[in-house]
Amino acid sequence: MNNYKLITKQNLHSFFDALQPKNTIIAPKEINKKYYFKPVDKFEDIALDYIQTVLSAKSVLFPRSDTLFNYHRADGDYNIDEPSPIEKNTIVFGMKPCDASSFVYLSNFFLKDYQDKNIKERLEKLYIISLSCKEADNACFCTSVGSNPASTKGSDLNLTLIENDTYYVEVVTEKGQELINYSADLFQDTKEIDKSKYIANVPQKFDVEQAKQNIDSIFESPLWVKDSLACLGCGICAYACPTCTCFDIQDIGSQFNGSRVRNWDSCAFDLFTKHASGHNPRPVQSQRWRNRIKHKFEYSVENLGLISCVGCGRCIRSCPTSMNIVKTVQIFQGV
Amino acid sequence: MNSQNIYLPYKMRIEKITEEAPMVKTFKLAFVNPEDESNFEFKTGQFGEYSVFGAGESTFCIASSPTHKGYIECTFRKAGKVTTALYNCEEGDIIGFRGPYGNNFPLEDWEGKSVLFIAGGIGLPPVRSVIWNCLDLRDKFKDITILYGAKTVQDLVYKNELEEWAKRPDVKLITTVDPGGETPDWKGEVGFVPSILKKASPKGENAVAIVCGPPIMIKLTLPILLEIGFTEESIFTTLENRMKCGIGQCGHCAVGPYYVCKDGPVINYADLQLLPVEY
Amino acid sequence: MARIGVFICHCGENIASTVDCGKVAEISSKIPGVVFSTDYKYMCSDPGQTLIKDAIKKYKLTGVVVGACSPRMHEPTFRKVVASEGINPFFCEMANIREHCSWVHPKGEETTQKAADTIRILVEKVRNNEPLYPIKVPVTKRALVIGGGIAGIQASLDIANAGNEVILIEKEPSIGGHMAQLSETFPTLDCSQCILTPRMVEVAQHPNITLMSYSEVESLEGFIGNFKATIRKKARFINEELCNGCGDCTLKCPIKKIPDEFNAEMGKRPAIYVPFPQAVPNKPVIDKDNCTHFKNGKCQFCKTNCSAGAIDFDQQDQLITVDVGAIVVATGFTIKGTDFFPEYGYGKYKDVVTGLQFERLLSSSGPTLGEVRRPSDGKVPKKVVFIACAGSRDPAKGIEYCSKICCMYTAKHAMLYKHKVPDGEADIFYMDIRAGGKNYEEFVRRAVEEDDVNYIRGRVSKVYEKNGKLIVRGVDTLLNSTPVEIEADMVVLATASVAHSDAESLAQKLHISYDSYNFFSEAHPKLRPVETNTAGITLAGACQAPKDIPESVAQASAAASKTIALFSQDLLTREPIIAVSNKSTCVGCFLCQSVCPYLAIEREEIKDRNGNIIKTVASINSGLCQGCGTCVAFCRSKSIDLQGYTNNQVFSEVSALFERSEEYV
Amino acid sequence: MTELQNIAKKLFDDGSINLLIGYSNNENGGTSAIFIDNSADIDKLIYNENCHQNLMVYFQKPEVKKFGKLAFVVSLPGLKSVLEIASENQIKDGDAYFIAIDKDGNPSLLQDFHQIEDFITNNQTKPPMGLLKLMEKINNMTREERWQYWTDEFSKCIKCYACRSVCPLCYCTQCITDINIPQWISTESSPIGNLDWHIARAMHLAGRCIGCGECMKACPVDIPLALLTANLNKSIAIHFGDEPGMKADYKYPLSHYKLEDKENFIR
Repeated sequence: MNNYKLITKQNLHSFFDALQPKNTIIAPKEINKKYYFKPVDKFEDIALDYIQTVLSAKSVLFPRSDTLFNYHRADGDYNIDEPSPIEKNTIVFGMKPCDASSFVYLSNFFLKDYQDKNIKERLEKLYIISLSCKEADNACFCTSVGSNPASTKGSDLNLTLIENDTYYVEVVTEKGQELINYSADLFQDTKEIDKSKYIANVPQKFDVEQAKQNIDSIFESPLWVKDSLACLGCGICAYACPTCTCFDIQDIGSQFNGSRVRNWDSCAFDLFTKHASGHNPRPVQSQRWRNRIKHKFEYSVENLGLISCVGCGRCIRSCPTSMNIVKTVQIFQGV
Repeated sequence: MNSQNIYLPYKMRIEKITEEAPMVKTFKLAFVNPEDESNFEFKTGQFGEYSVFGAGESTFCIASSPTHKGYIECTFRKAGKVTTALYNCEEGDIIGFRGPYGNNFPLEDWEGKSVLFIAGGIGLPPVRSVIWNCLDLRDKFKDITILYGAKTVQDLVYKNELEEWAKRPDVKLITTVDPGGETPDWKGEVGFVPSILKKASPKGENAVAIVCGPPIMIKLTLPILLEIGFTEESIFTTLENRMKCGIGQCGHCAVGPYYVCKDGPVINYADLQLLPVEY
Repeated sequence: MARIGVFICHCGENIASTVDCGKVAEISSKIPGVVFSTDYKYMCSDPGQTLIKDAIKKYKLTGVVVGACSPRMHEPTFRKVVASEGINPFFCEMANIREHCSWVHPKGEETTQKAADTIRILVEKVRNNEPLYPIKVPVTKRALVIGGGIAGIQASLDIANAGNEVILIEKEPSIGGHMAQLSETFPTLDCSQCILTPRMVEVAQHPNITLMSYSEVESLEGFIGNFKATIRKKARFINEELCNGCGDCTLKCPIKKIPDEFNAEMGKRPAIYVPFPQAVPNKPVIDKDNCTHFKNGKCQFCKTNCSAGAIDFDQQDQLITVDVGAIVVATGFTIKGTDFFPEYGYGKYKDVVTGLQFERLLSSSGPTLGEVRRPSDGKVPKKVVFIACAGSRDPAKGIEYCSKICCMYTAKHAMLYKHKVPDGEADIFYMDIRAGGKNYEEFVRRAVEEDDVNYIRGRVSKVYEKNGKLIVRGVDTLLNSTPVEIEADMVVLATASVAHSDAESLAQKLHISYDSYNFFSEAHPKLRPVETNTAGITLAGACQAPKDIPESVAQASAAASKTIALFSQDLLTREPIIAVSNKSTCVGCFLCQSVCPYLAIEREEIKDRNGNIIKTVASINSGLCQGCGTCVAFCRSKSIDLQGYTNNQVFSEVSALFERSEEYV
Repeated sequence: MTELQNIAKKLFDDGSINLLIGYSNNENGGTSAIFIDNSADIDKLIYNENCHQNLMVYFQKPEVKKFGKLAFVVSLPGLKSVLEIASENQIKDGDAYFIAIDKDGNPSLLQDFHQIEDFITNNQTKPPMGLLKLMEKINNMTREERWQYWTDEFSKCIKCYACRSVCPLCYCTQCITDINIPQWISTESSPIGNLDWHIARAMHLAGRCIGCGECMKACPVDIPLALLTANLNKSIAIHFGDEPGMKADYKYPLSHYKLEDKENFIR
């Protein structure tokens, strides 16, 4: 249903002002030269020229700690209440195309067999305005996983800065049109434009089909150990990743009052698979690193038909020991 | 709200607590809300998430048979935070349960065959559900043999039921304890499960075997089963990876692309060999 | 399955007058897991105990919480009750709702609520308790007695007479202690040496006693029943085997003017000496610091004159390690030194002396052979002023306690002086007269009434010299605080009794606690007055606090009886409240080892099947561990737990406290 | 071949080591750890001012330990962590070789703790000015301001535990966060749950932290974690006059009693 529009930077400001009162707007914000998604209420607070945020925007759908229900003990019985549904719509403003595409994966994953209520409610009220990349860095590799810096996949609206402080707007979905309708007169109709000259050049670093095949075939290899010696098993890569979905379920509170909460977890943690008996199916870090890589490129394809990596490069940028998923894939491509 | 919160547990009242062995208890659980009970259905081999409010959830199988309506039973060993909290529960307390999850034993496929159950220690509870299911549909199966072993006499679970099965003419029950675990009045076998199996050597033709117990027992039992005529497809076990959600999302139980909670826990030996060794 | 019974004791009116016991029982009945709850007037009484036993049977209880007094008193009582019904005694907990509630709070709802909360957290603990079993350790039936004064002598003899081996060590060359220095003893005025020396000889001759004089404790490790003590036997430069005690060496020594410690420096001694004629062992010792041989290597008079050939200048200190099962600490006391009384002129005026020095002047074995002569000119003093509480009971001097023996010995001194110098005058400045012992008050009265000793109630502010006389300036508080000045020929100070200067380091070596005055601390001031907090170590005599002879002897016998009782068992039963380490999670940082006050943490190597060391972990010696829990607090990986007070048990108590639901109000 | 590479080569050639952990340039223009198990890869070994990671963290990693004899390229903070873990019985003299890099970037081979102690004494540096300034700023705050400051900082935490993973002194095989009987540290990332963790972390490092700053560099949300431990170290130094990472037989001040310790607060 793509239709194409233009909006000036000034009008974008007005568009924001039109959206802001009725919606919760999450946008990248600069804090000490790093970028984080934060709720914003002023257009000026939004960072429009950034390469990547430290953490992805997945938490708008799948928060770090998500309350599943609250319980309260009374007369030996328990009352169970579900958290009240969110009222406002949430708009993520200025997310990068790679992140936007992660929402395609996330919604597929969480709604495939069992409809996760929390996620479904949030998804229904979620609007994504993505911003094509003017710049990229060494860690970016969206083009290697079937995407590009101006992809509209997963977006409701996509903005690409063209010339004269003007944004080329692609209305990708009905939801996108809904947003336009807040203040349609700020937009000007146009024809389809070739965005390629306005966007960053992200060189392709590996062939994803080839990579998948290589990774598929190798389970036992000394390369897994060699490649992961530096990995310390912290959870940054999974926590920063827009498509990592592993979680833990815990009760917070006492036997009288409390909540059952879903917390992020990471398959890099050594206790992730450990049984109560003490047996651990993945006792060493190389096995956990292998699981992560194979999950991204092999297992999720088998289960959902989708690669669970969008090439945002966050895991590479944030790894304290410079572990590099691209390098790993390249190593196996070279096998 | 059009979608249901899959994490909301059924409230279950603990009707009866049986101390089976040191640190092992069986709970008989009844639904607090009658409509939950009428909506609830499960098949043998499936499991659930049992929870103590304030302590969290823990995964184990439903140890009763679907043919026994109106309640479910579970048997667990006190090990972690949740099982300790469960262990401390009283009759009449309310706990949470969600499920059933996972696949089940393909009982329909076994009709007309002999069934051999092999269990070790706390591996009997999942098998017990199948045993009762088969016994309640006794006519559909040929010979039913149960081989159950534990470290010591004290560690044998379901002692009353073992007596009951021993008395039944249509069941062959062999119980064994590890050398040194016997008491002066112990009348069963003494020895490890694999060697007792070899000694008994039930026929593997037109038969299925269900094996559940500690990994080492399973490892040593399989070659003997193959030796006495069972095929890889006719040997079933149930996997016990760490699980959190029960619905194939949290990632804990993943063995390669396979989710034990969704694609398992019941698996035959042929399929098991296709999985990466991460269970 | 936890089925807990709650029993609330009224303690007569003690608890019931402040706490609504019935209500506490009622609130407790609502706690999950509590199947029976009641209150009763005296739970510790026979009917009270029966009530608990009956409830255990009737309700098939698995745990019991008694809300009553301090567990220090009745925990053993109730644990026995529970055990008699076949429940592990560690499933019985006591909530102290008397000391913690009724005695410290006014009557009211809040106090009742606090009592209910206290019960509730202990119910939570019982739910998390585990069965525990007593620990058995063997006993070495040999005692170490440290200090050979009257207390050490008495304790040694009592223990040895019961058939046990004793090692008695004394840091001075001879046993005897302060009592050997005394002339007569109050209140009977019998000769101190006459009653003491037979005991000293008995020690020397006792087949069960090994006497090690001139020896000190170097270090101690181990635990009750199983101590290992290292003793430094200081070189006395005499071969004790060869020495026959003839004394020739001491006579030939050319150095003769060393102040004599035994005579409180009122007399002189040679560099090789026997402290006093009745010394046990009767073997000399060379004072290395003052001996010419050791100073310049020239003199050998003693050696050449020793017919037994016993002088050995090359002798070295020896370190001897002994295994002992129990230790009696009887190291005694000392008195405050010269620098302590500038205002009394002590050290400045020769005729201002301490009580102990005066004691030597009175003694027939003393430097004046029992005649009272003043140190300055040897004249018989005609007027002697005694000052009691010289230092003691004086917060300004930092000693707030009463030295206890001074009132009595000052009365004795004045009395003996009057006996020896009938025309002399004895004045005593005192604060109070503390004569609370058998026949003590009578003794003081005798001094006043029969021997005409003049008691002046008041403090002395200053002693100074004027025209060759000592002027004692004080006040008489019984005469409207009239200032008084007395001209005296001699002044005797009843100086404060204090702990030895090395008491602190000895306490640290022995791992026993001590108070702010460095006196050793007893385990309980009333109920365990001879034990220390370290099991197997008892106290006797003035090392614990100032004491007179009868008290020291009584305590010595008490310490001996504790030791004998300990030795009457072949195996010791200990409460299992000890730390245990989790060897699978321990990473072996040994922080626990550095903080353990009982040296109970050992290193254990974990090896694989081929004998290669995988890691070294902390392992706790169940005999040494006293269950203090310090290691638990320090362990970062939480690999140590204190049995009976595990992290989880304490945590569950604290959590229970914070989650008071409206159900429990 | 650089001097560093020469030293490394010699260690391989004479069979002293099976694995050398050092730095190399990475794909993204930075440096990262390199694990060299044969002398052929030695030409990748580099050292420059960008090589900050404290490689001693790998000493406890099971898959690294498996190699056998190890050598580490270490600068001052790394060497301090060697002594600190030595004082905590995690490494013994002779367990590994250390190629120490001095202030000017020159390498030298240190073989025993004594040499390391001397090296550290001769190569002392001051903590970075930025850290000192921030510490001063925070110490000048009122209690309330300080509380607010740290509450704000901790609220950013996502509990990825990278601060723990990169710390060479966080070597417990069972971290306090991994224990749930009792649940010491609440599992969720919430203001209170985060505070639980950071207080436990800081206290577990008090008087032990050797100030490499890895925790702070690893933190994806830029919590100035090193400040907490630096300030705790400072307090301990004021009261007990000791500094971690200077001696292999360091007596941890909070667990060792010394006669000169102030104890007026006890009596």
